[in-house]
Amino acid sequence: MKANMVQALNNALALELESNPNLVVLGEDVGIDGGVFRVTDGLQTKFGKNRVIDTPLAESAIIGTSIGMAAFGLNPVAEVQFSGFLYPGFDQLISHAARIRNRSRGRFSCPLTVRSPYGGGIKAPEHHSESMEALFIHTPGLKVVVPSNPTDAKGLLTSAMRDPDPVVFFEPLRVYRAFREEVPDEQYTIPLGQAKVTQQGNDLTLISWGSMFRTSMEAVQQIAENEKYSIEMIDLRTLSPIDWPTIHSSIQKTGRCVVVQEAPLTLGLASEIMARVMEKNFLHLKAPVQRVTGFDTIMPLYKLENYYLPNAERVKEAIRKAMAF
Amino acid sequence: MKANMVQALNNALALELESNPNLVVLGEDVGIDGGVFRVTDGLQTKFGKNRVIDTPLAESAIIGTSIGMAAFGLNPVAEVQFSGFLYPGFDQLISHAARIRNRSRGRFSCPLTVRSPYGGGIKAPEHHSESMEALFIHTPGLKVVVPSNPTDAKGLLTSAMRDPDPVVFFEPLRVYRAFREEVPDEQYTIPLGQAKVTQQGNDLTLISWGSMFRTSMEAVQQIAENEKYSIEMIDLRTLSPIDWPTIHSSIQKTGRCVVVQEAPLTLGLASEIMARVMEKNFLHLKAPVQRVTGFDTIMPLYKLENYYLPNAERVKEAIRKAMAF
Amino acid sequence: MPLTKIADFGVSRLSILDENGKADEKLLPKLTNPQFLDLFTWMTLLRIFDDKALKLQRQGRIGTYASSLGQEACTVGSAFALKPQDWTFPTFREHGMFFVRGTPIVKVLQYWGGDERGSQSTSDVNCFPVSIPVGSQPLHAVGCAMAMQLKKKDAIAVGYFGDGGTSEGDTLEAMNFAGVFQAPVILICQNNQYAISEPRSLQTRAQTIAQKAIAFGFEGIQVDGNDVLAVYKATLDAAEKARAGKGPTLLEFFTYRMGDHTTADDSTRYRTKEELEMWRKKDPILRLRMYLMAQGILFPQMEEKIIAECVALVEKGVSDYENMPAPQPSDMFDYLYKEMPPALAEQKRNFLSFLSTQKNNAQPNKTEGPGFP
Amino acid sequence: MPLTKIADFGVSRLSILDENGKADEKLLPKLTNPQFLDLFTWMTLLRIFDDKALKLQRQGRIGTYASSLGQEACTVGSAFALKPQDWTFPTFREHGMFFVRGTPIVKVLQYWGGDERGSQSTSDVNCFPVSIPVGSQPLHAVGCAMAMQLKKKDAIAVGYFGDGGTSEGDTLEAMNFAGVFQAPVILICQNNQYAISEPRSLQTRAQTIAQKAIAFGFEGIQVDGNDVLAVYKATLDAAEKARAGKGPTLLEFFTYRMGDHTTADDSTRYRTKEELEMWRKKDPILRLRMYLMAQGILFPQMEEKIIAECVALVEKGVSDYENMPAPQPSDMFDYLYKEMPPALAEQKRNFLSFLSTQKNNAQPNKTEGPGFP
Ligand SMILES: Cc1ncc(C[n+]2csc(CCOP(=O)(O)OP(=O)(O)O)c2C)c(N)n1
Ligand SMILES: Cc1ncc(C[n+]2csc(CCOP(=O)(O)OP(=O)(O)O)c2C)c(N)n1
Ligand SMILES: [Mg+2]
Ligand SMILES: [Mg+2]
Repeated sequence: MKANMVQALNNALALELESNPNLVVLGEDVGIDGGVFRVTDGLQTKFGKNRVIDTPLAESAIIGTSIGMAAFGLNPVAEVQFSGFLYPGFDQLISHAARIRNRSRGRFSCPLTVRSPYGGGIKAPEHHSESMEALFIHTPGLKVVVPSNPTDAKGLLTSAMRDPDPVVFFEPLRVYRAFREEVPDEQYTIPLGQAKVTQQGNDLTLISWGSMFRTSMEAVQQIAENEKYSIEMIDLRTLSPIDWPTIHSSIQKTGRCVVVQEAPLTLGLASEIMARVMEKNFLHLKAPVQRVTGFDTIMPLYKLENYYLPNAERVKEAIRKAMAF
Repeated sequence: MKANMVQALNNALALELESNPNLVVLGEDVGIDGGVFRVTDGLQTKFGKNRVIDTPLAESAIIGTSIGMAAFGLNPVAEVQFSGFLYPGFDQLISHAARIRNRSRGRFSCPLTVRSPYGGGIKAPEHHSESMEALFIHTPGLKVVVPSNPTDAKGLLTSAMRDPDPVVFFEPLRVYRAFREEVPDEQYTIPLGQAKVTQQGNDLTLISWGSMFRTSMEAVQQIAENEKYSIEMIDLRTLSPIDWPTIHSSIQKTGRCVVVQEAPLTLGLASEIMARVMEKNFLHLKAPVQRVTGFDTIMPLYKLENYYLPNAERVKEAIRKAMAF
Repeated sequence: MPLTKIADFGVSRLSILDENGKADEKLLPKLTNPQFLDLFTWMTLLRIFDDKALKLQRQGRIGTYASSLGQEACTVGSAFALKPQDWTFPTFREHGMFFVRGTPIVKVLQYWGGDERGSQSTSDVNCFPVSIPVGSQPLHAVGCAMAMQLKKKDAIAVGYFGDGGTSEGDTLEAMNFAGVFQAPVILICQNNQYAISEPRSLQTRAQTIAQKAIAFGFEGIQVDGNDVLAVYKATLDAAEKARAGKGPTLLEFFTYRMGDHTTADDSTRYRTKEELEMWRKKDPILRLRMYLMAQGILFPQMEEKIIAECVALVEKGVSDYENMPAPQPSDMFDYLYKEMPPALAEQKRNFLSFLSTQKNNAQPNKTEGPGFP
Repeated sequence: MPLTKIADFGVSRLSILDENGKADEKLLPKLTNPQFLDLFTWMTLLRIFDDKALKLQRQGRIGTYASSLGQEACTVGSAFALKPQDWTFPTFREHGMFFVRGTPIVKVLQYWGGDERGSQSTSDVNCFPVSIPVGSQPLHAVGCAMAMQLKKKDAIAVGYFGDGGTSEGDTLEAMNFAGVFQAPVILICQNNQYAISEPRSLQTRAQTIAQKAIAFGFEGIQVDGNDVLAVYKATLDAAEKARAGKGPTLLEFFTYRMGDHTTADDSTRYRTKEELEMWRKKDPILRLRMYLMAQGILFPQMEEKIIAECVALVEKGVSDYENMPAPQPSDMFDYLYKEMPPALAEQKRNFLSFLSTQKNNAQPNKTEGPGFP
């Protein structure tokens, strides 16, 4: 089928609701409204109010009750309406979802997926556009996934829903309806923890995820017109756990690296990539790893958001800097 | 006076309550009980229930009402009983304390200090021992401070209480009563954002903060017995904003660096230090920066906590590795 | 001592003007004729503004917008009962409150136009800025009220939230703190029957929102939220009580959101025409209009004049908004801290110098359309 | 339609055994003599355990410990009313519940001895593990109850919390979800009058905790928490109601924490001897003992035997605990994910190989003494 990311996610949910009787979808407006971005459109009509549950407006309770459900035989897929609204549920995620397996020495577990639209670029009001994935990557016990296209979105969400541990699944808002592509009709999974090398290259490794993958692609296409760099592109897809072997072996080949993230600079995921690259590939590095990031400031209201977000120009500048070093 | 860190902090609070009529202390058990670690001991008796306020057991409300107070002329100093209990108040910190100045284009501000005991090493039960400072360092709009000794604790807390912006002030549990030292009687401040070079050296820069500063000291003392490395020690003290010039100029001199943190490895502050060092001092580096950290796992209950915490042996190993590279 | 009743509670509802504009004379608040007309004028202005804002959004001149159509009495009546020194803490549906308290229309448009300067408001208007996380705002009102109490100021605080907002732990914690500290605060729930698509019945099993105050040991009252006189009186009474040191009040304004949740919403997905029609009859402006006409306070010519003035004010606001110079990229950095940390200043410098190398400082990203639920 | 009463609510208190051990016969639950004796035995065991645990803590053989002295009726009576398939969600003061439901003493000691394996409990005992963040646990109970409901299981969930816990937003959100989904759950507040140093009056202005249920549209009852028969009956009734699909109940067990908050606390700082003396007279064990003696169900010789058996059980638990091999450093890594991610496996490998270079795998840090509030 031809599908944008919203449709691909909807399809993944529908197929999994069909095949796993223990799967329940819950959240604010996920029922008759189909979610404010329509990712759960039509699911309640098809699967009923016991499977697709409109909850009161309380993120901590959505995640907290999901933990209870997950420990007792269900596979909850909780929607948090924007990633900025994960914070009220932060304690439940950190102190419980991420810990119950460890706390109970494996007796209980939390096969929970928390879906949340994230990132900027759609003129949303405040608290709807930031990219705070680092908070969850830093938290032991969680997994974190960010797809960059409809096909990956479907396969990764299916894996997340089947994962025995809690997964925070971020859906880049800017990609939701940005394009459609051919997505397989049947159910399939894309394993968590595996990055995708979407383009081979020898001069430089370009790492990104989510909407920044598209921005990076744009930069690479533009730069290819004049400069003849051979760039290896990695779409990280899973941010926790990270596919380090793919990153390291690429850098061992290229010796140069640029990381692009929408998140603030300080302690965004790029920092960890730079740290590990230094640890493992110090002698392979021909230039310091460059990063293109949001700023250490609040994601602005929409009149300025396109200044905040990394764009192809900034990525190209970083590539040139790495190449020129 | 001779004081341990608890006493030095108590003294800082008492002096500031005395000199600033707008300062209020609030939190769970801060009143007659003097706080569960006695940091606020005696303050309610001396300054009354309007200045030292026992609140209901609700961290989000403690921080949320503090924001209201701070915007309207008070300087609240909120105590959160252990840093693991900051999570229920996370949304108020991230979405409001850190943002109100920016959101209102400077019309409102949040001169709030959130004090919280943090870190391991005192056999506390779960959720009482982790070191999650990275979450707050990553959040734009907050400042983060961790003192390593009574004298700094007093001066830094006084600065934090006078800072026009929200400060998360972490008090390393393990240092609270670990030792006493001569602390000046009078009020004084130590500026936020300034690291302290506690020992000059030429071979290696050793960066740490809080209780890990003492662990690092121990390692340096032990290693000095046989190996004649000249180690420059930096006690970071403020983790946001960081004193980059001090770090960079030290590394430009030494070319080698070890960072020691109690926090989990992935996206702990060491990652950011490594990233910036790579960006600014790539050509000065004689070896990859080494880090000694907690693990990417939950801080264990107390029978295993000393395995989790970095110790002098692990720090020495990292120093040797950096020197041997 | 077997099963013994140990406590009793009740919840009341205040209503003054009925749907036909007939007033309960005993409860009628003491207002002068100009004041009655003010209430009418503010509600009219708000409705005209709302209508205009929806058009601006459709034309792409502002972003996602949250209309308060049908709820005019709630924000206008409550703000009208306050003193200038009082402080109000809005969510995102209290434009009426902003106007009544003196905020220029241009500021409200700026906010919805994605320009941070709209949130600065004006320094003589005692409103906290709009913020979006549902349920998080009432705590600020309670904190402000505690500050007023501690500093012995003759000011109270008012925190607004929606029916959906009552499900958030923060709102409930705010009620609890208000009760414990007997803070001079009014907690106002605009119960407009919906939180986006979810009807009130999905938020809570309680029959009323007002009864939530019982859990925290203070008074809660349900008020006909489409009756501006009841809203005004309930707020005034609660404000007097707070000012007298007698603690907080929870006011449930029972009303209805006549429009979509925001311009990003389509309410036909989840509610019926019949329901809308039923509520249309309870229109708060119509109701006051009937009363004022019957009393001879308002008459058609005067109404026309009021409407024309309101239209002109709104048009002025729109042109002020559109003539406003664009916000500067450097604004992103300048208001985070009182003193900018050096490393942030470096980020700013680098970015501005990068921008200066770009054609016309262009923002090369395309933004892909509004999406605010 | 002026100010109209639109809703009425009441709160009741259940009490069966008075302070002199006299029972209200009409309310007396139907229990066999062995069951009466079981209640007595469990409470006795719990008290002996508590006493022992305090000693172990002082000797440094376990860490900080939270005693439940004085609250024995609450956890024993409520757990006794449940079926094995039901699920319980404790805070950190429900040792009695763990024992009654079948948890070996050694497990409870392991937890307080800083050994994660204590939280694993045993696989046939339906208890969630202890966890410390106040107020965060009731949501798990509600989620479990929703799962039971959706999966049409004949099981209910019970969530415990303290009077302090009622101030946390999470507890209140749990109540709200319980009401909205009519979840088969019992929310039990052990109102022991203190949250560390803060008396109940600082937590909430509400006269009772029970009335908090009114905010969420279901029933709340206050129960004499030092009366094990009232606790048992209230729990049994609420459980039957939940099982019948009639929704949640909030039970406020009105009791008193006779000991310090934990071994890290000194309660003489904040409360009077007189208060303690007053509550000592309401001792839950004494009260049941008087009743059972008067009924001829218990007599001195039998009591001695029960005590001796409890002492032996506790001693056995202690020796099991002390003979338990130490947890392994590798345990830190092994239970985080079902499948260990490669980078974590690398951390583990590196650490274990580092340890193997150390003398006797020593933990070279000193731990600087307990500090659990
Ligand atoms: C914490 C949080 N969760 C979710 C949202 C998304 N959201 C915006 S408005 C809204 C509904 C609010 O309903 P209500 O409180 O009744 O206010 P109303 O919109 O009816 O004025 C939701 C779910 C949000 N802004 N904040
Ligand atoms: C979220 C959170 N904040 C603070 C604490 C520290 N703390 C541990 S127990 C306690 C008091 C709890 O009081 P209550 O709920 O009445 O239970 P009790 O101890 O009386 O059984 C506090 C403040 C905590 N564990 N969790
Ligand atoms: Mg609403
Ligand atoms: Mg208590």
